[in-house]
Amino acid sequence: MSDTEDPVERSLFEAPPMAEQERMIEAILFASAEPVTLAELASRLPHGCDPAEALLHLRKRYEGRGVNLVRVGDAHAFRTAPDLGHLMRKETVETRKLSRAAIETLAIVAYHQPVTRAEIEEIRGVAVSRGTIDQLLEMEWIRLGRRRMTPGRPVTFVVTEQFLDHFGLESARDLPGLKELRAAGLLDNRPLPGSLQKTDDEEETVTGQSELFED
Amino acid sequence: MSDTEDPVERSLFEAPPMAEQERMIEAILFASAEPVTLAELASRLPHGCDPAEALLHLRKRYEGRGVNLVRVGDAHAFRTAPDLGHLMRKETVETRKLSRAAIETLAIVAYHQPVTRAEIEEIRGVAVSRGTIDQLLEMEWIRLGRRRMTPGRPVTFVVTEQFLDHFGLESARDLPGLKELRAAGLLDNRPLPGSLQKTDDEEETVTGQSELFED
Amino acid sequence: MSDDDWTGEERLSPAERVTAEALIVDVDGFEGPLDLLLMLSRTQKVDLRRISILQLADQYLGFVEKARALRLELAADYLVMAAWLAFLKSRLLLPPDPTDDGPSAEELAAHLAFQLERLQAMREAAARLMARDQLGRDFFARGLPEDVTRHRKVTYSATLIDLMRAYARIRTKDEFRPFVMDRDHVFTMEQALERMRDLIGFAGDWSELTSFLPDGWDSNPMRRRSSTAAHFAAVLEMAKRGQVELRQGETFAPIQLRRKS
Repeated sequence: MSDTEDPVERSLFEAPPMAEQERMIEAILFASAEPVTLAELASRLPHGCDPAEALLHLRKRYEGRGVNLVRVGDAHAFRTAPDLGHLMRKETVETRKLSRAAIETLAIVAYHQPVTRAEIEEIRGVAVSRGTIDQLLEMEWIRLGRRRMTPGRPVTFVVTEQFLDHFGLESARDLPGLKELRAAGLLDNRPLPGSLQKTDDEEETVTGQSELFED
Repeated sequence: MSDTEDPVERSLFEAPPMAEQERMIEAILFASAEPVTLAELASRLPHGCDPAEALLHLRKRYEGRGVNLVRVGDAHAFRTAPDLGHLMRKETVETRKLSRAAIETLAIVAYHQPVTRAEIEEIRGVAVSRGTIDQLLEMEWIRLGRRRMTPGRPVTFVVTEQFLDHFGLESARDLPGLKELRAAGLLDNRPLPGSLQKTDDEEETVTGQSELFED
Repeated sequence: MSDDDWTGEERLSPAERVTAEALIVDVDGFEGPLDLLLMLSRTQKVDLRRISILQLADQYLGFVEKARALRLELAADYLVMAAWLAFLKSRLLLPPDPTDDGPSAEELAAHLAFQLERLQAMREAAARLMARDQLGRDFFARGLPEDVTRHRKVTYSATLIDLMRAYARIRTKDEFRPFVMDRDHVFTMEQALERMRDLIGFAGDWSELTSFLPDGWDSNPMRRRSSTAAHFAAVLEMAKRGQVELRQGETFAPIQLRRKS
């Protein structure tokens, strides 16, 4: 690598001025794919250079800059200043509305957990697509619970801590029942007076699920 | 491009001081091997920053250093000083050797852009092989430009930002000898007298090379 | 290649000999007739703008002759150029024909000179371009780029209210289902699906949907309707899954199905 091994050449060529040595090291460290050791620097610089001293100057020059000269083991490299690390992350935030299928599925899991896919479909009265379940799993709002001890041992779904966090709930049991939903005016389709009894029954079913909650 | 359009927002968030903006840009450009556009910089800096001005300061700061701030089209990048290339033998990447046909085709695209294949062939007096164009496209030194609004709507070729980056050009206007060639009429598309393609070509002569440069 | 072909060589200048050899040794090395013309034009040792097209035409035709004598195969475009140059040469030598309204011989010659000059200019531009400092050879990009990590954060706008509304919607829908209280006379699609799943294994041939209805569900009209509807929905679902094939001769004709092989 070095072309100045020869003692005759050594005396013939004087080492470049320190400012120039600094420039050279700056370029080498910049272009190198790995941190560069002092020995490697010495071998790549013209004969008579003092890379250790040039490094000191260079380090000082980059103090407080957007990039710093850092030591990595016994090698040297440029690195982004630690306080600017956030600039290296590009965050794009997208807000999407959860689809109706997803929110309904999520609601059923929350109120009926642990619940199987077949049960979700029965309650919704429509098939639940794999994609909907996957989306909720990926968002970490639902997760797999214990397998149901029935033939076929179907998997069950339960809501997660993240779900509770997101919706500001202590536990899924805190979800209001139907009666409360109605009292809060969340049920626009008020049932006929005659069927009120029925509603309570259903609510029973809901609260009845609570024994099955996994906590 | 700028995110400081809104006077209300401008007053709400104060931009970091210029020295800090400079540091941030320094960090972003150092971290990237590819040139970063002004728009990209603006989107990554805090609200209210003026990357164009910060770049001016930064460019000055790196003048004469081992690493320089260079402009490539709309983008900016740090590159090692050309006079220090000999120190970087280790980093040198062997580029595929281009054929004479490829080099000439590249030059014709650069100086005559946007240029159709037929025009390249007319200038070289020989058919351009598919492979030559493909090779240049693959290297991302040329790309497709707008279709020419002449019968058949032929595709045109223009050089890319990678081309400018590779040859250290700020823009296609900085191609060596461009002005002289234009003054000498050597970039004109002069048709063979009495030839049938006269009308199309005349139209091209009118629009001319310089106006069609895409920048 | 006989020795005779080389005897004339003594009369050529060194430059001409070089081009002659270039032609003879490597006629394929020329990138077309224009390239050959450019090469030949250099032997005139004048600025391309003052080149004698007449002389150039002679040189070109001479070379084509020579190539023929050497039985070198020249591509068609070289011969087309030769023919065109022969035509141009005759036009340049003859007095202009006043009845000809096409371009003059001088215009054609000037155009050829322009083409040569332009090609030459592009060659020089290409050489200057390649002589520039190049990225990765003379100057370098950051060797250790720190990749920007891209986080795409997707937030969903679902609120607790949305969740509760959704649940309420589902539950109240149940409340209004007229058959809920009358399960005795309702055959559900799930039940039908389960039955069909077992039965379809035997239905290799087309058979009518009604033949699959369960015993005891055909007397009461309500039960018949319910089981028919449930089974119809079930086979539609199975057809969707690709388990059965359905057909119907015409509107209101019996629906037939068979297992899909």
